[in-house]
Amino acid sequence: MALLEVSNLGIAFGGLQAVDKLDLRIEQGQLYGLIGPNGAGKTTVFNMLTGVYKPTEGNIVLDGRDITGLPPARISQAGIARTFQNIRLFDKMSVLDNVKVGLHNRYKYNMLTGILRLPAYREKEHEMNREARKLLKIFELDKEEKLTASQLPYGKQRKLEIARALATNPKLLLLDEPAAGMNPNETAELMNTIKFVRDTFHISVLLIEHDMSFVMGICEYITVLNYGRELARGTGKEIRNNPNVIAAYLGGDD
Amino acid sequence: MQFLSNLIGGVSLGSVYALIALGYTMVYGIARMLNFAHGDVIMVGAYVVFFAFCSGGMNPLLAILIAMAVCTLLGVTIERIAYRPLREAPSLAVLITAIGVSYLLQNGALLLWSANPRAFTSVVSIPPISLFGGRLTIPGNTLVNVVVCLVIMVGLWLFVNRTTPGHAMQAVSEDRGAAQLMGINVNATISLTFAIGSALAAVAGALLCSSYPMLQPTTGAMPGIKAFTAAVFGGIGSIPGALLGGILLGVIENLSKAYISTQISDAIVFLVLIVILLIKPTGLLGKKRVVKV
Amino acid sequence: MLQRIKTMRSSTRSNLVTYGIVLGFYAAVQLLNAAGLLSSAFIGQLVPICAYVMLAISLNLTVGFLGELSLGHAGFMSIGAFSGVSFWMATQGRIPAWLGVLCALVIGAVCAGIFGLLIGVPVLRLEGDYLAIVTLAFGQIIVNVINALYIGIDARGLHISLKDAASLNLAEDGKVIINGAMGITNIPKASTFTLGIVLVVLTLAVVLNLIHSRAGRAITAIRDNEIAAQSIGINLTKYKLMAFIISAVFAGVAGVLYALNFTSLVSRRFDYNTSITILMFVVLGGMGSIRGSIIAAAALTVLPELMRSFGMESYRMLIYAIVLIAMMLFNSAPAAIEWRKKTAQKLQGVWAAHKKPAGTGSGKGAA
Amino acid sequence: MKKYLSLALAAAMAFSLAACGATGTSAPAGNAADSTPAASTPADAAPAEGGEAGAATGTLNVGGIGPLTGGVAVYGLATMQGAEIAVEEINALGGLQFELDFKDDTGVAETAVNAYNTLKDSADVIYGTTTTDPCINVAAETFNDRFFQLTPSASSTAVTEGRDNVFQMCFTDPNQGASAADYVKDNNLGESIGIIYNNADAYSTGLRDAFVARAAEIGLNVVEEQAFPDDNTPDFSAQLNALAAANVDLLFMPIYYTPAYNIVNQAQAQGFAPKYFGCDGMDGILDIEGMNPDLVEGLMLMTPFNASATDAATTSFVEKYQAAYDGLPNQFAADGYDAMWALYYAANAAGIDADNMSHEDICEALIATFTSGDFSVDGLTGSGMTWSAKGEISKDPVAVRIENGVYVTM
Repeated sequence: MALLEVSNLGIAFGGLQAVDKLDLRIEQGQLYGLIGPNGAGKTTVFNMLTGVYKPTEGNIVLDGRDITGLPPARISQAGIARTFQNIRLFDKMSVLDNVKVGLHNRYKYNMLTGILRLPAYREKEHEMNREARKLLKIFELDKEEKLTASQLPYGKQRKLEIARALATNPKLLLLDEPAAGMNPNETAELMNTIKFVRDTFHISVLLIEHDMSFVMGICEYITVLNYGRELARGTGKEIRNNPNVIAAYLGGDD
Repeated sequence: MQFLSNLIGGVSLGSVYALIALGYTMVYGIARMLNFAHGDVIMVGAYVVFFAFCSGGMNPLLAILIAMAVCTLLGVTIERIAYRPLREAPSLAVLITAIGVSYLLQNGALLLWSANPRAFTSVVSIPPISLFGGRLTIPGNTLVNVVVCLVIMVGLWLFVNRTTPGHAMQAVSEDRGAAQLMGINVNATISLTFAIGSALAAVAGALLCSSYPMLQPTTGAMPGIKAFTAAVFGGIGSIPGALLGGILLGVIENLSKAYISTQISDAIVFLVLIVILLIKPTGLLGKKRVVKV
Repeated sequence: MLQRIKTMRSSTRSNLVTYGIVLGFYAAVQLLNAAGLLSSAFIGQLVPICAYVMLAISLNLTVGFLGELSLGHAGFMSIGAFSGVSFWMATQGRIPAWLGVLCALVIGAVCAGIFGLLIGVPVLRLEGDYLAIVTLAFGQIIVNVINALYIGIDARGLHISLKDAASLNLAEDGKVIINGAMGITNIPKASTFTLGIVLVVLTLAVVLNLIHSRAGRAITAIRDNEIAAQSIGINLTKYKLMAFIISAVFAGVAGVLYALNFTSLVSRRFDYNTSITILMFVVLGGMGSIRGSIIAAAALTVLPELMRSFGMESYRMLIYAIVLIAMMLFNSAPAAIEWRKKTAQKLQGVWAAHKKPAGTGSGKGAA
Repeated sequence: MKKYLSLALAAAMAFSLAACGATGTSAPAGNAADSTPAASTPADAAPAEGGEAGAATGTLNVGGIGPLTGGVAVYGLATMQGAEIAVEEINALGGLQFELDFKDDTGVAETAVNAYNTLKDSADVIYGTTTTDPCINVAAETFNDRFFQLTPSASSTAVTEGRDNVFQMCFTDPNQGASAADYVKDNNLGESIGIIYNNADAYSTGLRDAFVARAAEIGLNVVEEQAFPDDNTPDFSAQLNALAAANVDLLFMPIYYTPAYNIVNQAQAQGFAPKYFGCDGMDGILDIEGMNPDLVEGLMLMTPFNASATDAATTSFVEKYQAAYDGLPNQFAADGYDAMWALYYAANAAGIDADNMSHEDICEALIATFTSGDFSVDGLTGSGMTWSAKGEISKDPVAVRIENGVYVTM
């Protein structure tokens, strides 16, 4: 059974059908790409998958469980984590705390335990710190844990966002243009990191990206969106040779 | 008949709130700051009209023009000294400075003009209209207030939507940084906003005290808060919303006084306000702000 | 020990400094008072200062950490004060004073907390200035309703009226507790500076511990980015309500402390002007800075009284206004912040330059 | 128990001290009942008998408290200014000197207590506060610290209740509300009575409660009551509509003159013209700059003070007040003026040695004098004014009607 099964997904804003009759099927451990020209509805798909928008039709099933229309927090708990196109970190919190917030639903103690500083507080905080630092280390952010998130350079902010998403222990990670604003070296490094993350944490990744070499280089399967509808799907090679895609997408670049 | 009479009373009160709210919403909608000193600028305007017209015997229109000039100068000066340095600071910092300015104006007026109340002579000389054989009267002030409100509303709307400085204001209100990049002089635009808002405050002051003649240094405080309420109620930044919010606030206030209780009328007004905001969380005519994710 | 201080987390160290300021203030006041160096005017302000500090800390939780503007904090204070003091009055002479005070504080906290929950519900639907207006409205409702509220007690129990004291129809032995606009009068005072400091430390402990715990991080995350917070599974409703209720609870406790320091209690005392004053403490002290709230609350409470000593009684509030504006500009204007940084660097430079020729420094000071 | 004990103690002290005063000093210049009426009128006393010094000596530090800023500043300033006129006259006499140090309380209890704490290190007696709620709080402090306190205008019984050291210069609310009802009844002023009051104000609700209670006793027909929540409320049209609909022919207004002027102005615009009846807070309505006298023509009020009276004391006071402060004095100012003279006479009667007596001793001595029964003061706001052991004043309210812009005694 696939990890994520999306069928007939659609949403309309006012009269505008932003996404229509979309099917997606992401396997366990798959690196999946969602591409398409600007305004094709990619981020809208992300927003429906994570509960920011309620789909007007269709179903989203994660690991056998229907999560269609659940609020974002519940979807996160169900196992989908994401990053944002325009980075959304907790700017005034420290780098370490950003990740610890991500651990919120994994290491629980109640409010009173925190206020009264009961033994459970120290224990859990200790575990959280250890886990958070482990994640920061993966993204080479461990030296900066005391800085506030807004003090980080752009590339590291993107990484921190991924680290925070991973902290929620997701089954599926959604990355919205993770390589935006990075130079080729950083991009290559990011590709390795994403693969490493997938292998270490045994998760699937769905990503939106404009950098075609990035997508082709990393994604095992790709869906192309245009005007909110599926234009094509297949492996990188298939997509590259698909005449429709060349016409609508690659051709549109001229 | 009594209902109609109470309704007219409500419109009368509401038109005063609306007048203040219109000036308020300019600054509020464009500079995005809660200018708690607006009510006190109104008070200053009323004093100027009092000295020029009520005790100076000047032509009322001329007196109001002078008050507009004084208030414009005052508003722009306040903005320059107290608000502009805080343009990049958190918006609450400006709010607190505005409160400081409000204290300053009130206490300055107290020292300058004493705490003794003054009785304002109405600048309006239109006789009341009598209907149904005298059983229903519409005071001249109410008519003038409503007409002035409509004129200001239409004028502001045209200005903001049809002129270059107006477009600049909208741009500044939407996104200050982007406006700057587009070559708009943000400081000048906000100064202009304050100038217009303060000039309107002078008009509001004259008409407020024409309807309710007691003038004291604290006269502006309560109407200022009510106008803020009206502006939010109507929808932040919406010019027709300020008018509608003001009038409705006045009507609700008067009807609740008339038919529920005068002892807890304030509580009822504010309760209605809360309920309406819960149903329409962005005010009556406010646009829903869409957050792009 | 020193080693421990060095290795502890910076937030912990910062918290210790904050506690140190409060306890140091307490010790200093006790010492100076014993030496007879404090004016009656200052001594009289100690309990109100404690109450305002509590109010500022608790409001900072809503404004500074949750990031929601509240213009009705005095409303919670009012509810705490009236409920707590009503109990205090009704049980006068029936239970020991210490128990009465304790119960009054608890009752004030609980009642304010309940209203925090009531007003917290709209919080979830509204944002920004729309929320601010709802809190302002809430504060005014409380002022207005308590002004019109008459509560009396006699052998048959509690009597409540919204009209006048006569409508309570009290029996001969009954007494009016809340008398409308007159409020509660002849309150036996029970607040002391020591009680105030204990409550301040309690507030401080709860708020600081909360902020540095899982719940506190969730609250701060909501402030910084609501959408991202949701996306990592934080329950907005729960944590917004939590912040609002805790904030209200301590405002209620502060209300009881404040009210038990005066002979009478009137509703008008807790109007929007008081809410705005508390907000002033928070903003001037720096949103999200608990220490700043404490210092600002204490300083701004003492300031208008200090100005009396300049002998210009009628200019007092005018000068207060000017000082307030100047302090805001100095504290928050980016230009002023820049200037302060530069000056500090210059001073450091001067200090380092001064130190070098003296030959005592290690030479690494100038950075 | 404590209350009775302190009262008993005070009474005992009163006797002993009175005895002391009588034997220790020559005849006081003040108003022990036996002094001549001429000497007893303060304003007369000042110029005519400037050389005569009382039995009291030294400089009495009077700590004054009242709102000088904020929404009720106008009343605090009046009580301060009236007192200042009196202090000048008193000091010109050359005997006991007064030093008035007046502090701002902004009309708020907390600030009033702060002001008191600032004053208490230097003051001998406390004068104030102007408004009720701050006064209750300061009274509790002065009672504990044993300062003699005289308020010019805080009129609630809660101010003096259970405190032997606090005295009022103004009528108490119950007393005034009841006499207003009596007056209306006795003179047949109205068939259907309406009331409009400020339900957030202790003074206003106090008067209203007393009026309503008395009205029920004597069979006055109160047909409609309306309230408003704040003196800054500008609009009264709904209230006036309701009162007009109830066919109110006499409107009782236990409120201050500022909202009152708005009310009469609006009533006229709505074509509602009842007879108006106010209390002492209404005094001042004629002094509003720019006011239209036609609006208040026929308005009746009970006031202890009439600025347009032609007696020598009043004209002298009004003249000096106008010269110093630009504006007519109202009853707040007159009560302040009388309060200073009352203090002066009492100090003389008690033979206060202000420089050498502690404030506690001064307090007990003044309490004894004020409640001695043969101490009475003639002033601007009444003649033969005496005080009960509870601290309440006994003076006759005078009802006046406004005719052609001046008060005419009814």
